[in-house]
Order: sequence, then structure tokens, then C-alpha cells
Amino acid sequence: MTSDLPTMTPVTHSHSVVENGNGAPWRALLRWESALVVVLIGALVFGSSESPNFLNPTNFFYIGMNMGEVAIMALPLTLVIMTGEIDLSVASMLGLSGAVMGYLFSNGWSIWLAMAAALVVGVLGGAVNGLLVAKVGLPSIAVTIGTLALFRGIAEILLAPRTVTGFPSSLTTIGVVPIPGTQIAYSAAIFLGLAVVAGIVLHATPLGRALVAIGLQPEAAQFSGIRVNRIKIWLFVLSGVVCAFAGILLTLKNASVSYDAGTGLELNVVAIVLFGGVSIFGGRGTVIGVVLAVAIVGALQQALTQMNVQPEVQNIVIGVLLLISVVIPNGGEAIRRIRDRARRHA
Amino acid sequence: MTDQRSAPPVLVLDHATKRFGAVRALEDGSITLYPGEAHALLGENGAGKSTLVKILAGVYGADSGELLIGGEPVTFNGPGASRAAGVSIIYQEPTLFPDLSVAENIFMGRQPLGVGRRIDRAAMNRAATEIFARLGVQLDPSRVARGLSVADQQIVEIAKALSFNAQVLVMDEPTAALTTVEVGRLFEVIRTLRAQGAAVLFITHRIEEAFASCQRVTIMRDGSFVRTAPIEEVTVEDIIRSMVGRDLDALFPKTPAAPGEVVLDVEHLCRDGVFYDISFQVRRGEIVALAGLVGAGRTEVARAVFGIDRRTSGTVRVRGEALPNGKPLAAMNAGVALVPEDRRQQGLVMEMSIDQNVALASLRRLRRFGLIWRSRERELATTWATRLQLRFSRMGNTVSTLSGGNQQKVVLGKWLARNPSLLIIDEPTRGIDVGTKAEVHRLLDSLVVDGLAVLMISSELLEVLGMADRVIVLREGRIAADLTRAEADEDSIMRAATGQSPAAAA
Amino acid sequence: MSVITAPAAAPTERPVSRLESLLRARELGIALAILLVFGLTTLNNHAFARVASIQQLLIGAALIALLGVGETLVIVTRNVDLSVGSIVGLSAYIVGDLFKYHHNMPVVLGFVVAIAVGAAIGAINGFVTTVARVPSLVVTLAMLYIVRGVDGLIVNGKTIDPGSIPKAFTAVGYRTLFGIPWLAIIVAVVVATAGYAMRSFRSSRDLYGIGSNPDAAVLAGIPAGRRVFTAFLISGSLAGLAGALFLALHAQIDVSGGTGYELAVVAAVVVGGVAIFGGSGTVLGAALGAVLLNTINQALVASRISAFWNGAIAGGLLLVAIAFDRWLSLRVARSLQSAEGAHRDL
Amino acid sequence: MDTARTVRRKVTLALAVTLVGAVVAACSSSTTTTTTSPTGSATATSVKKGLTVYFIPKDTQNPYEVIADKGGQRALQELGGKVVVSSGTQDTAAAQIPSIQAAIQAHADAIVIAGNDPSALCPSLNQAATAGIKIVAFDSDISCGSSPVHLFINQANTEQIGTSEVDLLAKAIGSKGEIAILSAAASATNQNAWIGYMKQQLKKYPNMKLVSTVYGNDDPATSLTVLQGLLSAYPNLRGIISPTTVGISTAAQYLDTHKSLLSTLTLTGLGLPSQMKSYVHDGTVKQFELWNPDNLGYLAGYAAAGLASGSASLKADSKFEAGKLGSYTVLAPSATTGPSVVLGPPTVFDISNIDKFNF
Repeated sequence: MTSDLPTMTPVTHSHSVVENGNGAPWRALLRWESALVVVLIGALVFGSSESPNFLNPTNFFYIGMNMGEVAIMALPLTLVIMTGEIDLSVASMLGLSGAVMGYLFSNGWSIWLAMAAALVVGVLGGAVNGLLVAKVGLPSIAVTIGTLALFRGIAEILLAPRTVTGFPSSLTTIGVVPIPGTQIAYSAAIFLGLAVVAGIVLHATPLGRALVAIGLQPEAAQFSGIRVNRIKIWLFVLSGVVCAFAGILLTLKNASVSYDAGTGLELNVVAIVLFGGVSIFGGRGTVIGVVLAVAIVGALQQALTQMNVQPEVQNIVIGVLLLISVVIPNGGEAIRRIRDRARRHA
Repeated sequence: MTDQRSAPPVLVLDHATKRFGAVRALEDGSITLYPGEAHALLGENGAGKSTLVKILAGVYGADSGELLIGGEPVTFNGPGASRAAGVSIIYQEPTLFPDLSVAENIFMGRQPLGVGRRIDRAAMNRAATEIFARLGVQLDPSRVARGLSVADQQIVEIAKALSFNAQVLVMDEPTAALTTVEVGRLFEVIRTLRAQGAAVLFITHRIEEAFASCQRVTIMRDGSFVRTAPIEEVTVEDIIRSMVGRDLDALFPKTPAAPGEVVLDVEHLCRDGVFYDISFQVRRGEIVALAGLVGAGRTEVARAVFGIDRRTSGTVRVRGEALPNGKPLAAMNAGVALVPEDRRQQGLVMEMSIDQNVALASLRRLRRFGLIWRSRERELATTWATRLQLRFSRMGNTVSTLSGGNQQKVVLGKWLARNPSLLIIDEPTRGIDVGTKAEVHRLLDSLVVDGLAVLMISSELLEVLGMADRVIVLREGRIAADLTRAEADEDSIMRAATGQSPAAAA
Repeated sequence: MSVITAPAAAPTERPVSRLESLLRARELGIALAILLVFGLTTLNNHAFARVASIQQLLIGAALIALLGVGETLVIVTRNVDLSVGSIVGLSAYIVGDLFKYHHNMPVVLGFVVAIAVGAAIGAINGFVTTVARVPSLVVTLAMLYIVRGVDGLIVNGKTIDPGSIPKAFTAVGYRTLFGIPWLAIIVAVVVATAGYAMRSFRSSRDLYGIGSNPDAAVLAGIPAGRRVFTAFLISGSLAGLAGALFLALHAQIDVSGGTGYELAVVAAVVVGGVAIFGGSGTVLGAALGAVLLNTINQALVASRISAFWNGAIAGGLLLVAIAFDRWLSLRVARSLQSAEGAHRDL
Repeated sequence: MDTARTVRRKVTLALAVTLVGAVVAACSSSTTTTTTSPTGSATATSVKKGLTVYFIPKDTQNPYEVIADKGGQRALQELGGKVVVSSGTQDTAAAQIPSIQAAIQAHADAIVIAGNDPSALCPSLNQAATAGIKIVAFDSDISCGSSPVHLFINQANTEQIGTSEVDLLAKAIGSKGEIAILSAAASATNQNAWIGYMKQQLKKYPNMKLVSTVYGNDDPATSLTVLQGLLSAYPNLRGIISPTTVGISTAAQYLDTHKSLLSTLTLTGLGLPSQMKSYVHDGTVKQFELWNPDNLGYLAGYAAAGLASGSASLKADSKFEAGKLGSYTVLAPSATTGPSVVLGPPTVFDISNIDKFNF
């Protein structure tokens, strides 16, 4: 019991095994994202084995075209969830943006001004969410359930029961044709472009690091000079404006808009982000995981539709994937805990 | 008391050990409690006291060693089992349910039942009132716990433990947040409990309290039992030597200060309901300590200076420049660094890697083309890890894998990497082993010699006395004393902190 | 010394009673809001105060109020159950299908089956949440998809027509007792029972403890896993019961039954003063929240305001409700703090 | 050293693979494709054999359209072709687009679609038309202008539905009093078209006043809420027209359980006889109308097969055979619709005939 025994010195070498740290990005890739890659490959193999046409380029165009708006909305939501908040108003904002655009366009505004106004509405709506969450201090899940109803309601006031059509065909065609010379949908290209930006911002900039810190330990982030509230406000604004942009894309793709465009999509978007490995508690997740999740859901949907499987099966598949995405990372620990308990009782 | 001590011990913990992964939190936890005695458990932070308490509480299971209650060996498989065996714990940090009533907090899980197994609220409130009466306090048992002051929360905790009619009552630093009056009342309660034949284990870092209320004292150091002795057989000096295991001078290396120009100038700082009219200055090359009881407003002053909390009025100047209200980033850019009290919540992002934590406050400086480069981040972290003699295995490991002392070094590195002119450091050595503690003190001393201004908050009197050039004592949100190094001693600080004028004490 | 001891009691008494009254006023406040909406609408349209109209207010709110009871139990523990809407749809269809092929099946058995279906799904929710220790938001979101998908596979485009449901069963949906609809009576009994239990039993107080401070709950020896499991089980069972009542009320069911209820329930519960992050709130408040939202919905129609305003007004009110709640708790905190300040000054 | 992580990774991968396997298993067992060999006797000579027609209903669960799809299946069965029913679970254009794409990928000969949105499907349908697929709309028309041109199988003359419902109600309430409409979704094309004609027809009844149109979104709960609000708002309401099956059955159930209202209030609209049977028998509803959805799908099937074989055309006044239903004439485009075919006048159901129908 002499005092110079270095008893409290940690022997950290064996620690990395015990602790499940989120060290280098490549090590994170070994976990959830690698499973996603396998699932994606599985989905593609499965699709092509069931339908010889599945791997043709047109199908990739279709997948991109069908997933575009949901995928684009998933990106800002990824960042929002990274900070431990949630935005359930995304699909309503998409609908509101389309409604504003349609309303103004049908009232004689130029299409460009109408689109600009829709984006402004996105900024304003996002600011409402952001201020209520960050400044007033309300839980984002409650706030955005409220704005989910509010935004959709405003869209309904503006547009119901009309359907606005007659948008310039020069613009609406971009929703339904691939980029010339390729089989890439415009919305898919925009999504990929935004995903690269989101990936760089999240994984390689001070802002991205701040988001992670906020998600993991908001107080420590604040004590490190990170302007937690300001960042949250701007994230909600970003979410609003990007969803408004997705609303414009959807309106152009459909060449028409009614107040209920995209109703119920919020849960799809949330499901994709979570399936992509983003922790609902914040601080953990990668953009590549979300991109993979988008690809998997899109490919499975396309494969199942083309094989003419009942659409309900798609819901079940999404649900099961979602469940697995949270249970597996915790599965090992749960088993260990149960074993411990059994031993303790024995 | 002596005849009672000849009775068989009510609780014996013998050579208990506990590891967390690779960290040995408890090497040799041994203690023997007799019915009717008050027993002080003393030791530095990190000596293993809290781990020992949690083993007694059934929160942790010991890896080895033996626990006997009433002579029978027992194993607890949860906090419930410990309580059932007659051991009650009052934790250092109150563990209340903020949404439930005070009475319900006391009786959670064993509320008095009436007809049809329904909770008898009236009986519960009566029982709570009775316990409060025994404690000599008046608290409305039907009010919710949210909004209680720390002292009142502590009282609820004590009431909870009392309500078990425990044979063994363990109090983990119960007095830290209490006023003198409340402490006196607590000692009264302890005497009552002893008279009823209970054993009280009293953990404190105020050595004088051990002399005031305990019959025996056990001292721990570095996770190990050092000695147990009747209180009349030891002196304060004995105890300190046993606790620290070396000379005090080695622990507090202090170079005489040569204060330079004013770095921090705080004038009439006020935050309504928390502190009022705080004015002081910190100069280059000196350590100013903010002392006082827990809850006196020390941490809150630091938070307001740094801008985490908004001040109601007053000004903060750093090197002559006024800081805007409530903007930590502005304070940082003016050269202020804050090492917060709660390392795990505020100082570090526990699930982030070591290098990312070191870089967290310097991200903007690390930027090139707007991006963070891992190599630059790693380089910065390596520089500071070397300078601070950080002990780690991989930079990419999360900071949660480090010991408390090394975690504190990471926090220090994170701030020193910004090259600050003022370092505010709140409880610099809380939960740190003695070896690292001395390192941190040496580091602070050398930084000050190099011209840093340091504002230090500490609850450890020895640390304040050993390190500070000036001591500002806060009491209930106001400055009670501003002492020079020469004027400051245990007596003058405690008197200012507790509001006893020298005359009254005499 | 004695100078400090004496006054300690006095200042703490006054704000405490004020706080209590404010907290108690929560249910009272909602009740007043209901009366206010009711009164204003009646001024505008006297028919709103007719017995039949009031009966409709109760019937219209009954199902959401019933679901709100289970949801309160879950939310109080810091969890959430998003699968309730899907459970309503599935259990209602299964019972309807049974009646279709066994028209003479005892009515009681219909309720038993519905509750059993709900309990089974609730048990899955609770099991996955507590054993794998994964966020219930994700688990129940996944279950929302899975149950809805399974429902779709079972329904497969069929409907249960009014003729297949025994009159004795649908009677529950429209008969009254002394002018009070049976539906409202059943829900009121559930609310009263749950409200009483939540106040009066140790195990239900544990739920509040778990949500209020999970760590302290462990130290207090509360079996958190078992309690949370039970909360999900009850929530599922009540959703199953709600499914049976849905069938009794509408005498028909197709695949869409209960769609979107999850967000309506969460909204009602939040408006009813249940803290979304657990620890506080009453089932009575949640039920009153459901009545308030339904009263507003019907008041808008009755006031001859275009139905298109419903969504926006409901969303706006939800935001007002949670903002008000926040303001209230801040005020309470401030009044306590200044009381303590006063205490210090003495 | 790293075994724990490796094991966990292996488990993850194994589960992922299992999952994909499970998906494969689930999918291969549950397709709704009906392939049938020609039954011979009823085969029309001018129609090609082996045609594939995609039926894309509003969603796969709409009971009314499930019946229509079955009619289409029977038509193609008679013609020696096959029907694939494909759609989503929600009534949205977005959910129908993948089905159109699937039809293109499967080189279908024709698409029969009930549009969830008048315009949003046009771009995708245009792609299908470019790929040589003939487009037929039924139940709810699409309005795509000239690209692609398509044939609309009108269940009944749109104008006729609107006017006849108003006439039915007028007869029942003596042509006077306040009336209201309980519709489906505010964005439903067919509903809005009928409501337009109802309003026109109401001008002939100066004493009847349309006081409100409410939307139940084809959901029983929402329909009930708006109905209750309606009754509170307009205590003097004499009649309700609900031109949607969910709406009328919800309202019927309400009236059935609140019989006191029956003395003043009359309900009519469009409903399925199977759902309404009990209400007609107990007198809750006197009269309502509908066409036979099975025939609607059957006609659409024949039209699609005819267009794909070249035996039918979009030209005004051209004729084609539709099996048991006889010969149909294509009507010239009007202001609101392109080329169309009308199934026939709707059947009015009452106590005298309700038991003869089983859809």
C-alpha cells in the first residue's frame, strides 16, 4: 500500500475493444454503413434475379425520379437529427411551398417569382420552427407536429379544392426526363450534389463538427464557444428552404399542384434517415449512410412494384429495416445484459 | 460509546476491489462500522470513497472482497437489496424526481398504503412532516421538488434516508451545500440516530467536521484503505499526511506571484436571483480564487463572465475591452478560456475522440479552404498531449476511455491551444488522483509564471490556500471577503463563507 | 444563528401553494378553453348547444381521448407510441372480419379480440424498447409501418359492411344512457380508472419517476424495464379497444381506419399538458386535450367557417398550447427563484 | 483484440443477408398477376391474344375499384390476355408513378388508370404512350390535353350524375330547403366535376339552397366529424348528397343511429349496394345511385384491348365491341374531357331492386 503505486493510471490499450467509440470515419464505415452496402447489393441482386429488366438504366432513372424529393428532404433532416432535434414538418413544408407557388402562379405571377416566393416561405416556416425550438425552448417534436398541421393547413386555405396546372412545359419536363445523355434524373442529380455538400459540411467542416458536438453533448458544445441556438435556428431554416425547394421540384415533376401534395411523407423521410444509421438522439450518423438508405429503399420499392408485389409488403419491409437498424447495434449489448442478469440471479 | 464499540460490528467491508475496464477505481476498500458510532471516511477526491459508497449501496458489485452485514456475508444485486439490508445512502448529488412531490420523493416505491392498496397521501405527507420535524426543518411535503434549492434537495435526500430507519446511514458529502445552521442541525440528527443505535458513515472533505461529530475516522488514498483510528488519537496534520501521502508543498508548488496589468475587470456584475454586485480584478501572473460554499454563486459568476449565462447588469472587461452580454464566442476571441466544473457534461464531448476534443475550441483556426484537415487536428492534439504529458493509447479513442486526470488535461489542452490570456478554471482537480493533481497544480503555476491570469474556483480549502494569490469569498451571491494570500487561512475563509463575524465566533 | 432559523418556513409556503394552484389549473385551463370555444360558437350558432350536438362533441373526441390515456402512460415514462393508429385499423378490421364470418359471435368476444390484438402489438413495442434499449420513437415508427402493412395484406381490398356487424355491437357506438353516449361513458370510465390509478398506485407513480429522472429511478429500485413494458402493453390494449369502438361507431372498416391518428393523439396529449419528455401530466388532461381539439374542429364547421381552415387553426392552437405551457413553467420557476432569493436575503 | 467488433460485424452482415432473403421470400409468394388461358367461346375476333393490360387503381385497397379491376380481369380473360393490377397504398399520384414505370418496363400493351391527380400523372403517362402503350382512364379522369391522348371510360355522363342526384334529392324533399354536400377529398377530380354540375342543376330549384360542401377525405372518422359539424351548423338541413361511397355509408350509419333526424333529413348520393343494403331495408336511405363498377372495369378492359389491337380507335363516333355489354360508340371530345365512352346511365337503387345486386 505504498503511495507510489500507479493504481489509477488507465491501461488504455485494451479499452478500444470495450468502448464502442466513433473514432475514425473509416471505422464507422465498418459498422452500419457496410451492412447497408450489403443490403443494397442484396436488393439489386434480388431485383435483377426477379426481373431481367431491373438493372437497365431506365430503371435507375425511375428510382432517381421517384425518390428525388424524399431524398432531398432527408439531407437537412439528417443534419437536424444530428443535433438531437427533429423536424416532422418537412412534408407539410413541401406541400406549402407547392401551394404558394401554385397560388401565386395561378394569380398571374411569373413562374420564377412564384418559385422565389415559395423559397421565401420555406425560410420563414423554417425560422418559425427554429425560433420556437431554440429561442423559446420548446421540444422540437411538439413544435414540428404543430407546424406540420399549420403549414398543411395554410396550404389548404390557399389552394383547396383547386388543382393548379399549366406550368411552363420547359420547366416541368425536367421532372420527368433524364439529364440529356444520361439516365440520371434531375432531382437525383440535385440530391447527389446536395449530398456531397452535406457530407463535406457534416464530416469536414467546423460547422459539421459543431453539429456532432451539439448532438452528443449540447452543454459541452456551448462551453466550447459553439453557438448552439443560432446553429439550430439556421438548421431549421435550412430544412425549411430545402423542403420548399423539394416542393418546387415536386410541383414541376407533377406539372400540377394541389394542397395535399406529399401528405404523410414526413414519416418516410424520418424512416430513411434513421435507417441510414443516424441516431435519433443525435451526434451519430453519416451522410453516406443516408444516401445508401435512399438507394436501398428506392431499389426495393422499384423491384417490388415491378414484380407486382402488393404495396403493403413495401411498408412491412421499411418497418422491418427500420427496426433492425436500431436493434442490431444494440443487440450485442442487450444479449450481454440478459446474460449478466441471468448470472446475477443464479 | 465505548461499550457499544465492543458490540459486534453492524457492517464490515473487507478488501473490496472494483475495476472499470482497465481503470482500478477501488484497490482495497475496507471499513468496519459499529452500531451507535459516527464514522468519518476521509480521502482526496479520487481516493475511492464514492466507489466504496456505491458498493455499499448495491449500485456496483465488488469484483472481489467481502461484505458482512450483522456478521452475515451478503451480495447486493441492486440498490433495493442494499436498502432492504438496512443500508441507506445519501448521495453527493441529489437524485430527486423533479416532477414529484417532496413527500413522494421520500417514499418513492414504498408510499404508505391505505384501503385497497392505494397510496394514502395524507399519511405520506404526515410521515414526511414528521421526518422534517426530526430534522428541524419546515418544508411543504406536497410541493413538487422542481425548483428546490440545493440545500433543500439535500434535506429531502436526508429525509429519504431517515425514512428507512436504517441501521447504517451513509452520507456522501452531505454538508457540501449546507449553511452552518443546517450543518449544525444535521449533526444533531446524526446524534439522534446514533442514540437509536444506528451507524453513520460520514464522508466529507472538511476535516474539522470529522472532529466535530465523529468517533472514529477511516482514511483512504488512491483507492486503498490507509488506516482507521479513534478521532482522539489523530491530529489534523496526521490526517492530511495520510490522505495526501506526501508533503503539502509537493502538492501545491507555488511560485511567488508578480502580478502585471489587469486582464479581467468585473464591475458590479449582477444576475437577478443568483448573485449581486460582484466586482473584482484578475491580473497577469496571478491566481485569484473564488471561494465559498457550494451554492454561493461562484460557478454562476464564472458562467456569466464567460457569457454562458446572461448578466442582468454590470460590465466585464478583458484587457480593457468590454465583453458583450451572453456571448461565449466573443469572450473566447477576447482571450478568455473556461475549464468548467462538470467535465463530463460541459468540458468534454465524451463520445468524441481525444484529438477532436482538443481541437473543438480551435476549429476555426484549423480551417484551410474552409475544411478541417484531420492531419492538422491530429498535429495540434499531439502537440498538447505531449506538453501536458497526456497518458493515452490512441488519439482516435473517445475521451471517455481516459482517467479523470487525463480527461482534465484534455480540457486544459483544448483551451491552452487557443493561447488565452485569462483562464477561468472551476474545480481544477475534482475527481483527479493525487499524482495528476500535483501535475495540474504545477502546470497552473508555470502558466501563471508565463503571464497567464487565472481565476480559480475551488471547494478544497487546501487548494485555495496552496495556489491562490488572492481569495475572494462569496456568500449567498455576494462578496463576503477579499483576502490577500497572507490574510487567507482556513479560519478567515470559512468564517466569511458561512457569515460568522469573528466576534460571533468568539 | 437563531436569526436565520426562524423565517425559513414562511417564505417557502406562499409560492408553493401558488405553484400548486397553477399546476392544478392546467386541467381547469383546458376545461375553460373548451367552454370558451363552446360558448363563442354557441353565440354564433345556437344549434351548437343542442343535446345532440353536445353528444357529438363527446363521441367525436372519444377515440382520441381513449388513445390519449395509453399515450399518456407511455409519454410520462419518456417514451412515445406512434403505432396506435395502425393498431386501431388492424384490430377493428380483424374484429369486423370475425363478425362477417361469425355473425353470432358474442359481442363481448369482439372487444376481447380487439384488446388482445392491441395488447400483442403493445407487447412487441414494449419488449423491443426495453430489452434492446432502443428509442421507442423508432420502434413504434417501424411498428406503424409493419402493422399497417400487415393490415393491408389482411384487408386486401375488402370492406366490412354495416350489414355484417351485429346491431348489439354497433349499439355501443350510438346508444345513450340518460342522454350520454355509451362511447363517452366507456372512455370516461377508462379515463377515470386510469386517472385514479395514476394517482394512487405505487406502480403507476413509478412511471412518473422513470420519466422524471431515469437515473434516480434506478437508484430508487424501480423496475424500469417492467414498468415501461407495461405502459406499452396498456397503450396497445387501449388502442385495440379503440379499434373495436371505431368499428362500433362507424359500422364499417377498410384499410384506412385509424390512419394518421398517431399525430392527432400526440397533439391532444401535448395540448393536455403532458410533458413530451416525460415525468408529468395527467390522463384527464390528455382526454380534455382531445375534447378541446375536437370541439375546435366541430366549432369551425358549425360556425360556417370553411373547413379548409381546420388544419391551420388546429396547428396554430397546438403551438400556442405548448408555448403557453412553457411560459407557465418559466413563470413558476421564476416565482420560486425569487422566493428563494428572498429567503437568502433574510 | 478486436474479436468483439468482428463478431458484431459478422452478425450485422448475416442479419442483413437474412433480411434480403426474407424479402425475396415474401415477395415471390404474393403477386396478384392473373394469367389465364383463353376460354375460347367469347373471344372477339379482331382483338389480339396475349395482351397485357396494367390496371392502375387509385390504390390497391379501394373497394369500389377492386370490383372494377375484377371486371377488367374478366374482360381480358375472355380476350385471352392478362391483367396486372398495380398501385400504391395511398391515393397519391406519386404512388401510381412506379406502377406506370413498371408497365413500361414490362412492355405492357395498355394502361387503364384511375387518376389520383388530373395532371401529375401526365408526364409519366406520356412516357408510356411514347413506348407504344395505349392509355385508358376510368373512374377519375386525367386531363393531359393532347399528350398523351387517351380514352376516358365515363361511368356515367358526368353531367348526368350531377343533375340526377340533385333531381333525386329534390323529389324527396319537395324541391325546397337547405342542402349540403359531403364529398371525398377536396382535390378529387371526379367529385369536383360532379359538384360543378350539381350547382348548375340547382339553379332549376330556386327554393333549394346549397349551404355547404364538406370534405370527409373518404375516411369514416373525418366524414363523421364534418357531418356532425354540418348538422350543428345547419339545424334546418333538409338534404345531404354524398357522391362518394365512404361518405354516404358514414352518413347512413349516423342517420340509422339517430332516427329522429330522418323525419327532416334525406340522404342520397353514390354508394355501393352491398354497403347500403341494410340502410335501404330499414328505411334510413330511400334512394341512391351507382353504376356497376364491375361493368365499368369490364368495359375499360375491352376498350384497352381494342385500342392495343387497333380494333378500336379514339376517333369520334367510332365503335367497338365490349363483350356482354354490347357495342359502344366513342364520343367526341368536349370542353372538359377528351374522347370518351359512357358506360350508361347510373342505376337508381331502392328497396325494390337493392337485393338484386351483389357488388
